[in-house]
Amino acid sequence: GAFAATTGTARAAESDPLITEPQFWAQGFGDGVDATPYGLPIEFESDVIRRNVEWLTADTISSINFTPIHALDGTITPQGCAFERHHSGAIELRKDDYRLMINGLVDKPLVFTYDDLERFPRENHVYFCECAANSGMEWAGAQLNGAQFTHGMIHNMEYTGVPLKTLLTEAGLGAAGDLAGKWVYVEGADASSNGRSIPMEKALEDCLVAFKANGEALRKEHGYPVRLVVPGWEGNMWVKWLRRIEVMDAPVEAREETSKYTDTLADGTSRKWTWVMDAKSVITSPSPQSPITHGGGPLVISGLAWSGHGAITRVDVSKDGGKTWQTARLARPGEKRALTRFYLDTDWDGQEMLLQSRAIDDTGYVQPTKDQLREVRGLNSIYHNNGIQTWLVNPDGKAENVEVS
Amino acid sequence: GAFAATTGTARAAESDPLITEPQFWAQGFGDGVDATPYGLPIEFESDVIRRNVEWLTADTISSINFTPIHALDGTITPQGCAFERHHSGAIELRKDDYRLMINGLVDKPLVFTYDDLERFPRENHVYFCECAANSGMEWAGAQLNGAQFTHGMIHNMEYTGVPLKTLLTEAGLGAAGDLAGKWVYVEGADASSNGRSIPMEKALEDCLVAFKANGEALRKEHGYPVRLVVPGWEGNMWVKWLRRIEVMDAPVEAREETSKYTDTLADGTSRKWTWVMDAKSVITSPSPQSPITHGGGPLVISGLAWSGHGAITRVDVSKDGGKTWQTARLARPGEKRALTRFYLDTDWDGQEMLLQSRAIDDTGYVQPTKDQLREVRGLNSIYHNNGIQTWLVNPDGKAENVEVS
Amino acid sequence: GPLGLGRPATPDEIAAWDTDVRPDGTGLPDGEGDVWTGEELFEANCAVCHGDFAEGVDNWPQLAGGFGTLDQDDPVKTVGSYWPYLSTTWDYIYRSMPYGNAQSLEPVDVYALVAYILYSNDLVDDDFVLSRDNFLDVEMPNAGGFRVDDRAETEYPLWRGEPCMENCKDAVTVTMRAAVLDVTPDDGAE
Amino acid sequence: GPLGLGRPATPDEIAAWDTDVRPDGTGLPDGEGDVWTGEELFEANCAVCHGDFAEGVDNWPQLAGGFGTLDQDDPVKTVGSYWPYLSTTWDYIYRSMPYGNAQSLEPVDVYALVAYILYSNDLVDDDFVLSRDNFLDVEMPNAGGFRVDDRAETEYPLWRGEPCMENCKDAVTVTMRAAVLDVTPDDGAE
Ligand code: HEC
Ligand code: HEC
Ligand SMILES: [Ca+2]
Ligand SMILES: [Ca+2]
Ligand SMILES: [Ca+2]
Ligand SMILES: [Ca+2]
Ligand SMILES: [Ca+2]
Ligand SMILES: [Ca+2]
Ligand SMILES: [Co+2]
Ligand SMILES: [Co+2]
Repeated sequence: GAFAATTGTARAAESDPLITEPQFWAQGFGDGVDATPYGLPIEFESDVIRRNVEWLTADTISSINFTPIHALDGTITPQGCAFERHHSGAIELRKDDYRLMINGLVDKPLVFTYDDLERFPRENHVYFCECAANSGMEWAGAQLNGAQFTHGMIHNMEYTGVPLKTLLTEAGLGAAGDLAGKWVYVEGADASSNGRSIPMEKALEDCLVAFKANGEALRKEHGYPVRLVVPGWEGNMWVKWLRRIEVMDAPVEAREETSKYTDTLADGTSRKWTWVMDAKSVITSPSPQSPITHGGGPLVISGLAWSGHGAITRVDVSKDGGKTWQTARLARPGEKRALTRFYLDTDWDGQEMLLQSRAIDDTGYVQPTKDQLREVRGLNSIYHNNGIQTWLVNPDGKAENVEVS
Repeated sequence: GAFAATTGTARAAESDPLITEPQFWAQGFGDGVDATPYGLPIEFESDVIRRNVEWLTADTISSINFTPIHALDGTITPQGCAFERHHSGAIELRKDDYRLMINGLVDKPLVFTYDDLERFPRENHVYFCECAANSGMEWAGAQLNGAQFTHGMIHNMEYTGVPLKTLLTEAGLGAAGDLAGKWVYVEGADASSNGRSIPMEKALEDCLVAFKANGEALRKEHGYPVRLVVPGWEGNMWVKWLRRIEVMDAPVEAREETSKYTDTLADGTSRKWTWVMDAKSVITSPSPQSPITHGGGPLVISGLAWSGHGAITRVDVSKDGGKTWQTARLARPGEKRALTRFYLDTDWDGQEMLLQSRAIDDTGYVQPTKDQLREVRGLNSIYHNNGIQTWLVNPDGKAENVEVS
Repeated sequence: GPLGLGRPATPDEIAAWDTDVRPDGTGLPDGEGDVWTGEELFEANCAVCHGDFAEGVDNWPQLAGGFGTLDQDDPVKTVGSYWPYLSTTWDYIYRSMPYGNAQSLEPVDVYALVAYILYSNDLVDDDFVLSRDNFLDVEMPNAGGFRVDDRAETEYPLWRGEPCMENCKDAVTVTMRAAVLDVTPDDGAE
Repeated sequence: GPLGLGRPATPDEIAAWDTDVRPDGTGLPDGEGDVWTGEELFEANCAVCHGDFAEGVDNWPQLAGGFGTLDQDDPVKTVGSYWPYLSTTWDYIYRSMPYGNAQSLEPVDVYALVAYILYSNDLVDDDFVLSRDNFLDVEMPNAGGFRVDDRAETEYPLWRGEPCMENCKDAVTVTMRAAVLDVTPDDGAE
């Protein structure tokens, strides 16, 4: 596993043959520039992949997999390992076969081809996309042993696309009259057709009809050729293979916004329209899949923080399960509705640690503990578990997903 | 080719069967979440790949390929299609086999394992990396017919790594005495071992010993597991598979800084130590590989601008070969030594255009014309051709690499 | 529009894609379907996953029952026990089911299937015939069970405020461990 | 160091990797090599690419000749015509050649090969023996041909200043077209 492969061995006082003896890679040829017209990660990184959890769903077609966040750094998520959530599998839809309809309360119902979309003024933005069910398996307590599984339903990409507002304006919103209380319903071209209702205010604020991510075309599994980007709001609303946009005077209350993506409280009543992803963070390393292999001494604690409300302004880290906290270093100032990387450069005494991180955003929201959330919501909410995560790090450097008092 | 594949066909007044008839992707299953643990672009994007130009080099081992910038948007370059330049091929070097030596005028010569590097405080930065030979085939005139070939020796990634300064400080710079006039020599672990000398001032300013790019491990072809990042300076200095750093009181004047990467002027004398990449820009679409397929009307002109001196503050676009200019829209404010995406949202009258772009950076440097450069340097400089590029766009939307009076 | 891009959608095109059905019945097409027709259709097309009585097979969704469980551990959320609007069932089946051959049912089939699922949930009698006319008469038991997101009132004030940095707790003990549960895929964890 | 990371490099390790040779001869190891030994080595290990007389084969680098071409069209840049320091030849051959089996030559081989390449360039006689002692005596013809980057003085002032936006030229004509040349790989362009 990754453990063995990253363990250095050059501690000896005698000379290291890797240095004193000529190595074949320092003498012979490597691959030429025609070897990989489109490249993949090197074979030694073959464990840095999306993983699914078989017992979570009845099959892999309507299912989820997880970004290997424990092995990533920085903030951009490569498309190749960015988590997937499908309700009827990732479909193959050619640009030539792509059509986007805008209808409903618009002046002129329109159909766009893919090429049409590329003729509208474009924008570029980096946003995180988090599934509302991220960490959902942890409501009843520590369950999955790895940041990939507890927090990996998230990715962060630079999108290029056309503001939804621009397309709505092209169809004309005059017919909608007073825009207060109006809705935009969006649905996909796949067989699940995953429809969601979005309040007009959000649709006009920052939603993006995106066709590129991290510079290149969206991947098949992320909605090629066109997906909706709904910054800061739950991933289910980021409709993939976007095929229709309808302006309405009420929400559809589709299956994905009634049966699913509603949050049941302890008394059996449920919250609906819980769209925003509250501020959250997780330490990605050390973590169960990314143990400390070097013993005591200098240690970089690294993690991610994000908020659907705005920018991360501060992240605190605790090594003792929340008794005391230190403010971590943000790699770059938090950006609105995008992942922020934090680091705590510390000196490990080799003793047990109970690692936690706590995100704070520019609305003053402080990431709560899991118990604080449970106090309000009970154990059955499924979605929106943004409670503080704890990793128990043993003196041998191994880490485990635990909960603390 | 990409041309046919992106041409929309839904202009007819009658109903489109792609909408009125159920399509198989709207009924059956797509791929499940176990299909691609690490994904690749969809098959329809198979032309968005690195390409090499066979006649440029004797073989593909010491050679170059080109980023398909004509097909990308935004600013991040996916690693999979980011250009490669090797002098002895892309080697396979395990993290376990990786060693980094710091020696020379340091207090204590040190050897680091890969794991050691991950224990130093890290930084994240987005930087462009441009080969000094980018556009080098165009000195004598318009030659290669595509932005990928004329300007594709560039990529732009979010790097995670340890400042070179931190590692030098760990070895101790006391022994170097006065740091003015001191140099840092860096070399790689591959068979070419590509050594370059970097002035101490730059080494301490912003050089990064990087191990991740765009969130994940560097790809083999970009120096896995560790490369040097020398922001704003020519790509040849960004030593891959970095194995040794020596502090010196003079430059090595190695082959890559004497025989190569020196710029010969018309009188036969040459410039050396031409490290900074001056401000430059190119329109990526429309361009020869990315023609206009939709006829007259709304047209997005899209391109990239960058400067090794600092941030791009403005880009102008001309449609008439430089007679008149309009200031383009920057997708996001220019970042220091990183690619900036610009757009000109325009209305095409369907007539011939001579498209040009002109970058301006925060030092006030204005990208010159090719003729202005030739006036100073002649035709034999090979490197650092940052002259203004012209695309001739015909009424049929096809574009060609040309030069104008 | 301002840029003149796109082309007008034809009525046929809109009819083909604009199939959403809303809580007030907007979008329901003509037609009707009875419980027994629904049962036959369900057995043929749905029961392999959802069970003959919509009780669910293995890990596939259960569509009936679960009444009274919403405030219990592991609530059973079905069309009967949880879904607030009947329109959602109609809309979802018409657009997404049967799984593997979606968007293949006729409106009359969907009326019948919805009638059968209501019957499986003891919400209608076996002679029930569903149509646009009586659609809103069906009472959904959990219709009143939802409230609009109130985190801004019920939670945010609680979490805001200067967070504690020192002496935040007296003691910390581990109360639960994922390793004990051992449900993590093996390749993923060390 | 401040963090105590890494371990001391041993003298053997430094010796193994610290092989760079600088213009003043710093880094040159013991040993010597003569032109005729060099010729034999060159024929056996180098000539297949660089030619028997270092004149280059096909697209592989030419190492000799090219004198007087630096101010001509397509200058021929060789060790003789272009390289300012002899140290670079030593350093590069020792670290990077022969291509495909680099870092395999002994210092004495490199002395001999460099002597032969100098001879091929008519820079030394056929009885020449290269060693650390006479290394700096070899005069490299283009040693004075380089100046440090002067763009800041010779170019930047020219390009700076408010750029022209209107009526910047009277007429524009196309002076050169890539399609005429037709050297672009086919797959890449439409
Ligand atoms: C091959 C298995 C399969 C068949 C056959 C099938 N379904 Fe489903 N059904 C599913 C799956 C899987 C889901 C959940 C899909 C998802 O979550 O994306 C589902 C969901 C549903 C739901 C929503 C359940 C909920 O709680 O949200 C309804 C209602 C439904 N199916 C009805 C039907 C009907 C009616 C038929 C037949 C016409 C049918 N299904 C055929 C597998 C099947
Ligand atoms: C299989 C082909 C091959 C063989 C054999 C070979 N070389 Fe080379 N040589 C090359 C290539 C290719 C380059 C340029 C490499 C690059 O640019 O990265 C080169 C570059 C050089 C250069 C620098 C040329 C310049 O203008 O920068 C020298 C000097 C040289 N070789 C000497 C030698 C000697 C001495 C030997 C034998 C000991 C040798 N070569 C064997 C292919 C070869
Ligand atoms: Ca291999
Ligand atoms: Ca296929
Ligand atoms: Ca509708
Ligand atoms: Ca309860
Ligand atoms: Ca040295
Ligand atoms: Ca001349
Ligand atoms: Co929600
Ligand atoms: Co240069």
